[in-house]
Amino acid sequence: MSASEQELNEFRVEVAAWMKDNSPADPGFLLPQTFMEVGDERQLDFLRNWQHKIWSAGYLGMAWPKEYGGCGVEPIYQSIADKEMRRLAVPICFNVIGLGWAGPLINDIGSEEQKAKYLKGILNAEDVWCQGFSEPDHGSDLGNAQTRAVRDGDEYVLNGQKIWTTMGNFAKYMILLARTNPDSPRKYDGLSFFLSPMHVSGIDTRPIRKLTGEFGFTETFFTDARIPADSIMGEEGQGWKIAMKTLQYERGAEAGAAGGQSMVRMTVEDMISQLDGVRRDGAPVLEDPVVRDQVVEAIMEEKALFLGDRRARIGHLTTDYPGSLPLSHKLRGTEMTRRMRQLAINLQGAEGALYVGDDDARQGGFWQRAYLNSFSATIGGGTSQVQANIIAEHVLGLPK
Amino acid sequence: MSASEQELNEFRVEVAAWMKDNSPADPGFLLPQTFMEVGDERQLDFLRNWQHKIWSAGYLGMAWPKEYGGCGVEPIYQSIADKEMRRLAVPICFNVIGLGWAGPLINDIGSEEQKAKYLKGILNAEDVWCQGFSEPDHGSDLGNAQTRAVRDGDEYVLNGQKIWTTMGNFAKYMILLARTNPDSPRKYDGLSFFLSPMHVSGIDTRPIRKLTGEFGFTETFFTDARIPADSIMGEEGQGWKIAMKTLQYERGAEAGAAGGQSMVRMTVEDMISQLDGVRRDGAPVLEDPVVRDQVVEAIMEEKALFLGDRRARIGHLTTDYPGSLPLSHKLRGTEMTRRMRQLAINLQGAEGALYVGDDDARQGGFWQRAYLNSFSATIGGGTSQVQANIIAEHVLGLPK
Amino acid sequence: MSLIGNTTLTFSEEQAMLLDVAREFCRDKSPMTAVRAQLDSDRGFDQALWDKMVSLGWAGISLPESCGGSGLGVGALVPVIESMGRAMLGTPLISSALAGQLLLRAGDAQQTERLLPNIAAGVPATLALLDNGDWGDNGIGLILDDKRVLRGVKKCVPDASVADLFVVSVSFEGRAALAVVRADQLVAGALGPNALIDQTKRAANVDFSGVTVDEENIIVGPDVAIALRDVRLLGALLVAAEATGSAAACLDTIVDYLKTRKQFGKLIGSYQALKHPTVEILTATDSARSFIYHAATMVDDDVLDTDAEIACRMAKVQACQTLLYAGDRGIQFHGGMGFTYECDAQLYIRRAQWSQQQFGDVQHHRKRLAALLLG
Amino acid sequence: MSLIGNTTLTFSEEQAMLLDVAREFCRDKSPMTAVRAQLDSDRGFDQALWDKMVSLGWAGISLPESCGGSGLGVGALVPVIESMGRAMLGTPLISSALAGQLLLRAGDAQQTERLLPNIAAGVPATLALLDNGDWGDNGIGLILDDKRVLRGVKKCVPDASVADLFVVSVSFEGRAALAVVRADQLVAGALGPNALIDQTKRAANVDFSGVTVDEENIIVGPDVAIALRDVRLLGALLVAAEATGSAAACLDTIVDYLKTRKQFGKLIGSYQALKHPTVEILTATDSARSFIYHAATMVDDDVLDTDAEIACRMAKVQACQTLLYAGDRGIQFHGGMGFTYECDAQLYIRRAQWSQQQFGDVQHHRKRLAALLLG
Repeated sequence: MSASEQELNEFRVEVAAWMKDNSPADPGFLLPQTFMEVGDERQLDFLRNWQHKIWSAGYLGMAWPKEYGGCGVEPIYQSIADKEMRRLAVPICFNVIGLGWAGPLINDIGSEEQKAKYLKGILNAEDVWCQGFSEPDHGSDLGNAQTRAVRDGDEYVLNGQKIWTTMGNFAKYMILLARTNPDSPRKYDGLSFFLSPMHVSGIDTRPIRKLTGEFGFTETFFTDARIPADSIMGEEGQGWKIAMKTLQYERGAEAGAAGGQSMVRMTVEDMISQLDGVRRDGAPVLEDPVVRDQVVEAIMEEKALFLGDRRARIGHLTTDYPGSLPLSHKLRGTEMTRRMRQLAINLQGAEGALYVGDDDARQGGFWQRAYLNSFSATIGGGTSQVQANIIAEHVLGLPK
Repeated sequence: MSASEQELNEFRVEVAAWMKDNSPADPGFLLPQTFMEVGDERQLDFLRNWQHKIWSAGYLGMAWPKEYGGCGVEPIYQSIADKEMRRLAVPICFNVIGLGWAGPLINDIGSEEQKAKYLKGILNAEDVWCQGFSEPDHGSDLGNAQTRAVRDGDEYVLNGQKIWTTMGNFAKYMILLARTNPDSPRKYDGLSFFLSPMHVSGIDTRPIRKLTGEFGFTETFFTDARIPADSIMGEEGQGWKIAMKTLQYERGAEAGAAGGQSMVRMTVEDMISQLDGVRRDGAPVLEDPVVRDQVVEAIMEEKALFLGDRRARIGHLTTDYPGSLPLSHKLRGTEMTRRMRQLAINLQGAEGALYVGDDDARQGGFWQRAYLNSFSATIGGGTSQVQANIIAEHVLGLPK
Repeated sequence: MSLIGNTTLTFSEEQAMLLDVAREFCRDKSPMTAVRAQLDSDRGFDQALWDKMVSLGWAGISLPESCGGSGLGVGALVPVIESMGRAMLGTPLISSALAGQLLLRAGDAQQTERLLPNIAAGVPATLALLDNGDWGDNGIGLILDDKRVLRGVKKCVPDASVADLFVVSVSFEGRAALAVVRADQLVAGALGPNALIDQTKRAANVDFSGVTVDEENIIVGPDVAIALRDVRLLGALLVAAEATGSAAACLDTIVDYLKTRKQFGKLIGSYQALKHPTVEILTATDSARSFIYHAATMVDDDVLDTDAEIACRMAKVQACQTLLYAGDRGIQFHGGMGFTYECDAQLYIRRAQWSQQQFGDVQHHRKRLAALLLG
Repeated sequence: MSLIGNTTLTFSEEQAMLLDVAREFCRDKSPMTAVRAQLDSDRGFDQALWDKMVSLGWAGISLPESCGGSGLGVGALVPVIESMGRAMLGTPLISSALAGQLLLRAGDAQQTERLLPNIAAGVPATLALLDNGDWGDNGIGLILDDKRVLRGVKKCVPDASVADLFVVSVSFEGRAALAVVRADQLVAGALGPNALIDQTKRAANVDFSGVTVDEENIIVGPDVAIALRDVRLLGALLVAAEATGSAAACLDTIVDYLKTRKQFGKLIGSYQALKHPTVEILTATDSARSFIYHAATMVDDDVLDTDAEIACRMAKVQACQTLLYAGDRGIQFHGGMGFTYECDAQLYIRRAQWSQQQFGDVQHHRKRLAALLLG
């Protein structure tokens, strides 16, 4: 029996009220814009507390089973809570790999033991999760992962190297894509998927400094590291399929994710708001006709993406090149974001040259940092160039 | 002994005066914007008369030897005459393949017989020349030309097909790239270069209608066509080298071309002039700030090209990626032209939807036609995409 | 999210049916050979085909049932016009529908009941709005004097040579008014056909001088200015719908060529230099479709509200930009073939110039969007 | 061709020599390791290196021989600054040279003869022009009162912490004037160092309040406004020269990576998706170089004429656009590596933001170019 419109509305009001009352004050130090820049213990503790608080209030993992820390209600509730968190621009729920990737996967195909072991810790932020997919020499080419996992009795022995491990230095567990069979004729078939512990001898991490100057990622080195054999998800050789499955959950609570916001809200409206008080030729910058033209373009780009999501649900309006809208969403969204954030700085006038740490910097250098961070999305998860190939080949049917 | 500044200035004044006195009146029918759209006999006769008149006055082929119809003076005189023709926007000198490609080549490496036979007819416009390089299946891939030329006694027998033959239906001669050795290990080494007569049994042409609606090109079909063996330039197998050589002459009188303007002047200044009287929101279109911004961009693009030509002559300022400026000139010039002409139409308001033949069309639809024609340059002579490859590989040294 | 604003996008069963029928109809009845056969014709379309379209009810889709229409509203026309744009099928449907809308929105009951049934029945009508090349000029140059006689010329009146009825914006006693003129009222030589860059379209300059307008055919009052504004927005939307269809067809044409043409020994579709811009055309076309169906959702028979105005203008901007880009790349990517009249790419690039200049170009609408969105 | 206008571009033997020397010097003395070693330093440059530059005469290149300079004019600085930009070498050279130009153009003989020799001898100077973030605001907020006391703050004064001399735009008796302030006149805490996105640069907000300006260090008169305008144009030119060098270096960095990094079994430089935008960076950088050396040709010690103004503005527009594009693509094309602080691409993208915002951004100059070119 689904919730009535009225019930949902009441819930929305309740969440909003709770968020307003409980959203933490500015801690006086730099907070991450995304889960990819938790650089120190202070930030980690702050975000851990905040996620725990949201979970305790019952606004995280709402659609997950009660016995594993969830609330067992319809996903629509979580979607509403997510939207309110987004709207009210509260701090992020940082344990994203757990909440949006590992957790849903365990929920979907994990054993009872696995569910009991992992799910609650993901939600209450006790167990930080990280992801080990990318490798240094195969950035856009996940299927080519070379990190080896060799079965030895009750254990797998890991050797190799991962990169772009978010919070690798804080994480207790990693979802890991490793090669169990180097001789398989199709490279994808040689991969397996693990829920690997991180606090194991032979697993070492080294923080990577981002172009923003902050930390948040690590490299992860495996040197004869031994993990229990039952860390594997599914069977040997199913790694690629399972890894692809985890990507589905990103789409929100309806798709199985626990919920929470993984990044600070930065809409085109926020971009425009930050220009309050910026002047050009002695007048508000938004009165300049050329600036207005650029801003309208940015608004339309964002609106087109929203409208595309709506249209994607209408079967009759998606018969040309089916799959086009969902498959191009990442490319469009991330490139739009990059352009919009670059515009944000360009329009700031002389203050555009300031950075995080300057009192005069607009919103503490928020947009400067955001622009530099935007490349994590146009590069990570398949560069925009690779995305365009995928769309060309899979949607338009163009030759490889 | 070179001419003094004063002599050259006097000459400039003399040419300008002559052009003003002798430039023909608007004939009342559509005149070609370039030599690539001489579509009917009326246009041909008009342009033939005009070129003959310029030549008779001594302003064409000025640097070519006197005995072959030239004036035997320094090329700087021809450059001055060319600039004046361009500045005064007189009609074009249409016999471009003769004046700018075949003629200089014959001057350079032709025998005395060839010079005596061909050069004067090129200058006085009696002999129209065309070019047979492109083939239907290898648009951007000249080196792969498949038209066969087989030596048979005193003749070569031609079989195959060429496309994009300018004025093929009017031409008496063709510069032809044909394959004499299909078995040569390097495809380029199998090609030879001919000065082929066109009025020969087995050579047939079919006019191609351009996207503008006009004619000017033909397809050329060779069916056991026999041409004299001494039509060959150089030796068998030197075709590619000679063809590449002809491209050098395009750079003007100093490089060996006979002179004359091959296309109607269309600078960004002309583009702006055509907007006289166009209004947007009740005011002159050039008062609109966004339009102004776009026009400034167009002006800068054109100016950058001019400045690049200047800088290219300064050794010290061309040590990074040598060859960059000359090798990218075609790509930059043709793409700039295309964008500028598209802008020309966009700024016309409702009249931008009119075309050649409409009394209300701005300058008789000049810019509409010019925009559509601009693709001949972004496609012909190596598409912009191929040009970009060439620059990437030859200038930047990027892998193929 | 107030700047992004309304993002409603719904699609009714009627619209779905119309889309299916129209796409099939256009594909079957208007293949490229048929389109090309009309390029040099006087009328620009085949009368028998128009009659079939009328018999399908298309001329009356957006008119009220009381006037012989289907009462589905102008949003229901969008899938039909998009389908026609896809087939490059030129007919007076857009002109007639907009003339109908203008009458519906500005006329009184007597006028709409008298005039609209003919339009719904397929008698071509058109609207004459342009006094000069400037869509941003709000003045009206055509004068209706106190003897009800017209004086002046309207520019680039679409489908003028086949229209039976002209709905004409006029200046009457210093105010915007509408005059309805029958074709048989025009003096000989009143029509000066335009030579259009888009050869699938027809338009003419129309000299209305000397025509005495029937008293009952004069529409005055405060609704006129609002109706004129709304019909320009609806015009922008329908042109956007058509341009979106044409962009989608242009994309198909490009994709087909990229899959079959070889250069340097490879299918040219495998080169990223062609592949990636083609993806851009796809995503831009996707955006255009989203915008036109959003706008179709937002418009109805009432006065258009701000959300609807924003939607129509955005649709026009996105669709025209997309087609301008697709048409331009369409020529380029066809290489030498693209430079020929024979290649269909030329149809799209020419359509792009036409669409861009109907009811205001991209810049025109973006300027107004800035005012609506940024104050 | 009056719109394209002056296209003079000459390069003197002196410039050629300076270019050779500067490129070699920067390559040898300022490798990336040295640049990186300064990123977190207070001063942002190595004093010993600066001393060497001074001994090469760079601090006085653009100053008259009578003041201890080489009398080569500001155009001769362009190859030096371009070379420094290429090496990402930050020093007070631009600030000092511009402060010198401002004194030279506005000061009287007594003032220039007194102040310029120090600058030529390598004592760092700077200019304080910005009262707020708006380069298009012609008002001056810093007040010099009738007791010669300053009141107010200048924003983002480059190299403020190392400058011995500040040339400050002030409002004096309601008119633009200049005040020359020695570092030792500043009160404690007057400097509020900025955190800049470009870590090779240094700047500070400077509170001049309370400083009493020596009478001989006040510059008034009609030349001040003209000198201020000209020095902003020269500033635009020098920043453009620097940005052009940085863009060229960014291009090199990209090309190197494209030639060595493999993905999907191929060198990534073979993919057109990377190859063609890299060609765009090349041609844009080519244009930027042409514009800066054209502008270098057009400027001299006299009041800048319209051609020179156009040249400086175009140089700024082209160079900044180029570096913004190159820096952005530089990150993207380095993939995951580009996302690290360790990768040099970050230096260029940060420099791009800095350069864009010095002496007016691209839009600022394009707007003024429109006025100059189109009326």
